[in-house]
Amino acid sequence: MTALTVVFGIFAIWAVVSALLCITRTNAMASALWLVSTMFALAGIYVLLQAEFIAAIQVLVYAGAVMVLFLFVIMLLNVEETPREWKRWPVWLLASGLAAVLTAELVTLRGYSPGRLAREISTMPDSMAIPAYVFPGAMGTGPDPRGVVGKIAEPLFQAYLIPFEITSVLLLAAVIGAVVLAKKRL
Amino acid sequence: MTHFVWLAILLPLLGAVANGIIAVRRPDSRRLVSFIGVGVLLGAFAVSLGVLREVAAGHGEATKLLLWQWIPVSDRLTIDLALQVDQLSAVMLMVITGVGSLIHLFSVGYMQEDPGYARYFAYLNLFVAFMLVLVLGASLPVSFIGWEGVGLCSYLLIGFWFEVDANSDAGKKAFLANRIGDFGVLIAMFMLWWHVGTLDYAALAEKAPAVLPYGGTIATTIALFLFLGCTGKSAQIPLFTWLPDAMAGPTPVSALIHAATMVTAGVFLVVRTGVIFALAPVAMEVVAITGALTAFFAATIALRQNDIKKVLAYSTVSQLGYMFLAVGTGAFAAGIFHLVTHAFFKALLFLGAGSVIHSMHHAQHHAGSHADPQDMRNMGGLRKAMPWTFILMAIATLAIAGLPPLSGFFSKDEILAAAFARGETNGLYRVAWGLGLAAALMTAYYMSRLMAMTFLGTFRGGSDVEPHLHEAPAVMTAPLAVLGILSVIGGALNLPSFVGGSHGLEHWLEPVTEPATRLMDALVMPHGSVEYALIAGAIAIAITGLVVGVRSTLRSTIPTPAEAPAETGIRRLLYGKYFIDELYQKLFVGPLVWFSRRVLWQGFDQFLVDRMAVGGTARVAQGLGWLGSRLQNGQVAFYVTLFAVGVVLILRTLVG
Amino acid sequence: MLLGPSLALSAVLFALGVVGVLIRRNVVVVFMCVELMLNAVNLTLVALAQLHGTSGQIMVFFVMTVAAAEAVVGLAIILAIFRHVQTVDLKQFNLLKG
Amino acid sequence: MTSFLASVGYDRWILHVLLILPLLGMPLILLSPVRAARWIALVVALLEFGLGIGLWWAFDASNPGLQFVTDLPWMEGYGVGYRVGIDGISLLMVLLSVVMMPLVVWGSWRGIDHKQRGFYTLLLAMKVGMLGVFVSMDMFLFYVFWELLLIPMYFLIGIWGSANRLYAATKFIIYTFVGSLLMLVAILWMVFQVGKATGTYSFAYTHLLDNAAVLAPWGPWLFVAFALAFAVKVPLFPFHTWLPDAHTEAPTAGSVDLAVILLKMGTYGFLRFAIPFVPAFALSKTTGLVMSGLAVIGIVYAALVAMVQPDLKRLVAYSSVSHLGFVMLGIWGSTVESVQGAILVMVSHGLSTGALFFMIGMLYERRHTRMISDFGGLARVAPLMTLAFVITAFSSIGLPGLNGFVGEFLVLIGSFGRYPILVGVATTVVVFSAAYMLWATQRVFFNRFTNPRNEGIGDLNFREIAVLTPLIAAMFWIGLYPGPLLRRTEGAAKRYIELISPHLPEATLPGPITYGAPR
Repeated sequence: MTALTVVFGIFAIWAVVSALLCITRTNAMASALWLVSTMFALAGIYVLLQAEFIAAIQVLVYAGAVMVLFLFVIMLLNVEETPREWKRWPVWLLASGLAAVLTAELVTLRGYSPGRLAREISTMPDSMAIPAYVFPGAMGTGPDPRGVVGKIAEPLFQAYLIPFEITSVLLLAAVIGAVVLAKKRL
Repeated sequence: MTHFVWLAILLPLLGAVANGIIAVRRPDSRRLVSFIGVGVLLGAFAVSLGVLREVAAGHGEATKLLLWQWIPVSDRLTIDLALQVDQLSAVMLMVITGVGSLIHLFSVGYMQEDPGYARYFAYLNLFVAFMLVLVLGASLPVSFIGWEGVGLCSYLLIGFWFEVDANSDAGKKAFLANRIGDFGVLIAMFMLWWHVGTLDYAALAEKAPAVLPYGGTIATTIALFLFLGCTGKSAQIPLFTWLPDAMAGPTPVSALIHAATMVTAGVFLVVRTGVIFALAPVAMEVVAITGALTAFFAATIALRQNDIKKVLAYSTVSQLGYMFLAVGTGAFAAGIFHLVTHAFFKALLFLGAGSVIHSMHHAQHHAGSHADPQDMRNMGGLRKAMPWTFILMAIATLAIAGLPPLSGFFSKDEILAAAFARGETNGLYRVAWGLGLAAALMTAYYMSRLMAMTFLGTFRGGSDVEPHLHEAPAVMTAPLAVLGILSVIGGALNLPSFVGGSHGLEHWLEPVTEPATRLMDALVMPHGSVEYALIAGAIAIAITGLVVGVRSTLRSTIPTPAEAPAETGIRRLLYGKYFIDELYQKLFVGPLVWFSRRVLWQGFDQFLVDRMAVGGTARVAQGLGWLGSRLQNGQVAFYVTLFAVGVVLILRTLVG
Repeated sequence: MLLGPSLALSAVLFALGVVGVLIRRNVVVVFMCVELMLNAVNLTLVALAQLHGTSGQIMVFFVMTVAAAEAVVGLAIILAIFRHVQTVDLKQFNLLKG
Repeated sequence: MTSFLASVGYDRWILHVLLILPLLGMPLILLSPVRAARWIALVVALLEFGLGIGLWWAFDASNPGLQFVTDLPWMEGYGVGYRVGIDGISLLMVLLSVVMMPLVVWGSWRGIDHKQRGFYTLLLAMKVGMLGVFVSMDMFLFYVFWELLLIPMYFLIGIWGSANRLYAATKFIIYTFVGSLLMLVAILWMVFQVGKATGTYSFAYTHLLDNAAVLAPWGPWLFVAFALAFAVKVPLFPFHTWLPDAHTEAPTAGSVDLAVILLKMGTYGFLRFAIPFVPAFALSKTTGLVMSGLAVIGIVYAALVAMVQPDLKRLVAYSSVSHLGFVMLGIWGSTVESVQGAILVMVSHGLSTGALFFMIGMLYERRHTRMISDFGGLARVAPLMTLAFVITAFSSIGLPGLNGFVGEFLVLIGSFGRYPILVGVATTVVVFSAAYMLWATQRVFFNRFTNPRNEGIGDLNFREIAVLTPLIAAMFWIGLYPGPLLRRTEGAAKRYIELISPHLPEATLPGPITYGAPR
């Protein structure tokens, strides 16, 4: 039980509790804020997992930009609380059942230990082999010599340059799409 | 000349093409058509004469003439388009081109006013070409070209006046009956090839005895299938019903195709493949009995027919029965002998009937009468108007009845004697002989009845018609006269020893028939007192039949068709031809058509496959689609639920 | 190494997201629950990136980009539909029904 | 001729040119004015004919293997190549296609009066597919061409067909697609298994054939998948019910192409693929009995059903089912004779049925009906057409001396040793075929002239004579002198028999004794 684990535990509990509240608050605004809270918790966990850059943009982009968008929309719609926000109990039952099974399964998947994964990857046929840059052999811990941003930037602008560029097209499309959809008349 | 025998085929073929073109381009060039139509036949006849001379001078060996490789399919099956010239084909050549020329000549007069004159000669020439292929073919497939080809021409010529439905029907019926027979020939060919390994006549004669065991099932089956083909082509029981209907064609056609040549092809085929039959005694018995039964039954039907051509048609069926009786007893030469003499006198009878009909038709046309020109009840006393025709037909009648010294006497006597001889060892042949004898009596009766109804007594067709009756033109009577002479002297071909002859035809054909006869028990012909008794009996029967026929016909009053009472009892049965046509219609044709339409087409195809199977599949797909569309209720939540369930299930397999 | 616990946490968060999608009727909230699930997946990727190098983080980067785009378009659609039916109740959103 | 062709390198380019020419013609037609469409199509067809006919001389009959072979890489990573070549069997089919091509275009000269550009474009597209199917020596390429054919045919029926065309077109496409999808699965499976066993993943026909032994364990599945695709196309009883509808509703050109080429693709497929890949299963006693049994049922059944058809075109369609049954019987007869007969039936059925459809089309153009009962006594007003129809009808029912007989005779005599009873049953069709053909001929051309509307029907015109004459001439040629044809297929047939002979069960009858006929 290292300190790391303890901190992780705190963040984990924070995230789960926030998520629970997010899905159970009747008020949409409250839900949204609890979601923001979850995201902050996750950002903390990212830091613990040595993904500092991701943690930063989690806060900036997700918690900041995307969620603000949600809040805007909620306010824009300005709906009263829907008379019956909750679905009937069979739905609850089904949802909980599904969630339980899903959790169980996902947790079991955790059984894919690093060794097992490596073994399975090595026995894959060549045709399914994953290019070398996907696994640059970095199993080591400790700070990366390239720095927090550098270790993301290098692959991002080299191996993943084309996908990266394509995301710009994606974003452009999203912008245009949003304008087209949301405006009453063009 | 033997090497140019293909000319005999080519000439009529060219004639057919030329006349065919004329028929399309300028159907009115009758002179040219007559010239080509008759000319090519005379040319073929000349070739035949040359061939005959050379065969006579030769040493009895067959000449095989390879024209080209027809179906060279593999090392073991190569069918050559080859011709075989030997004694048998020479005889057939002479009959076909000789009688054929006469009938062509007769047709010039008979068909003169028909709008389809050129077309008629095109068909007729084509027929001769095919018939020659049939008899000259060196192997079964080559003969089969002719075999089916003559069927085609027969179809076309029976339905020559196609605008009358009944004529087209008759043509189709003839072709179908022939085709049932062809089925037999085809199967026989398949079996021969697989069991003997060749379809060549000469090779068959050589190999078959070595390969096929005598009396074995295989030989018998092959022979019976071949014989099925013969019953179709030669109108024997059970496939004889087409021949009387075939009289729908022009009368010279009936004379050439349905009396003298094509219908005798069956007899020819049995003789050609005699070896196979000789190896199958059971098949021989079947051939003989079928022949005898056909001879008998057809003769009974002929007793009560009123249509002059129908009488002759049944008479032809009956006479063909005699020929099969002959070949069935192993007396191949006797069969061919009767074939030849029958060609003479039956062609004469038909042509005579043709000129009678021609005359009747013209007279009725002039008088504006619409009575049936072929119905003998409308005739009578024609002897005065048509003396030549009368005399010549009378000769033919005596010949067919078997009065000595006319040709029919010798040939028929030979057959009956052979059947009697076989009867010594095999009772079945005695029965056949008895049937033949009875048929002879009836032949004499119905022929004299025909003559009496047509030429004797007084004219019953109306006084307005009578003055217009006239003798046929010379172009028609001349062929009749030639045939008359041949009918008288035809017996000389094969004179028996008791009149000092030497069985000329029998010896002539020996090289052809020898391989077959060698395999069978020798035929010990009756001689001495038995022989004389048989001859005396035959003559007595013929005279009795003739006298009774004439006298009973003249004594009774003959009602015209309009006022004739309905026939009753056995007469009705005979008049209705035993109702075999109706029986076939009810038993085979009707049910088959019904079955095809209701069960196969509408039942199976349309209902079971289309509606149930194909339609059912479509319905199932539609149903599934409906279920699927129920899932698409538009509720996103519902979709997500399904999605989640799917994820869970997929993960389950990953985890498990 | 926090791989195991991280994956477990991500599983829990993902399941919560699913539950949220299933039980809520407000379309905006449902949409937020989808975002929650995306975050859970991101967590998985980051956790595994620890093991396999930075590619996982790159993936997260892309997921975020896509999520942003998706949120924009999705919300625009919600707006458009809202104008049409004047409600955010998912039950009334049945335009997809054939 | 041969040396001239060799001097221009004919064997190197001919197959490609045949495939490309129609492809070039298609955009040309679409881009040019409507009036020019049929002329372009005709010119392309004539070019194809003029160039393709050289194959007859360039083909080396003494070489039983593939000729004019080209093997270019295409999608190398997947083992797909542009591999083409022909042997004696393909040769005849290719020749039949190029010969029919101008006739089909010219035959539709007047019948198609709307959307001409589309029509002729599709016609050319279909030609590419047809030729492609017969020259492909790569399973992938073959499949592409095979499917390529369906689309134009679908539209030809669906757009230019008669009243019930949509039903027929849909039925056609569903039937054929279901079959061919299974074939795709079989092809992929084959490539995968052969690849696993040999290490070379390739769609090349020769590669697959050489290593067909490894496919034996999946014989039944592969055969069923292939057989379904091909049996639908043949069509083998009981998969035949799409054919009468498709034939009846299709425009003349569609019917002719369908009869002349498309149906042959099925039998060709059996001969080329379905049997050689899995001979042990395909030729086993049971399979053989089932397949030849179905063939014989089809022969007799279709003839009987044809007899009672009120629609002339439907009658001929059923007669096609009957004839193709002979091909199937010949293929399973598995002797050199029967296989050669089967190939010959494929050719001669194309000629006679093609001519029949042309003539029915001519009647339809004049009277806009195909019902037999609407006609009668036409021989008086249209003697030339009657002549042509009667010749063709007799060729169709196998009158010796015309083309139909030779093939059927060879099929029957060749198969008799293996299936004597079945052949016996099949032979009865000589009666039934005569029955339906003659009955129909009689009711259309003979009998009393009952319908006054037929008065102005007119005889064949020059164009129609020109379309029919080559066909009828070919009927006589094949009927009387099929030797040159048989010699060209003999090598391929013998090779095929050698290939399958280790897998043949014992014939029922002892083989014919080799007997040198005296010359």
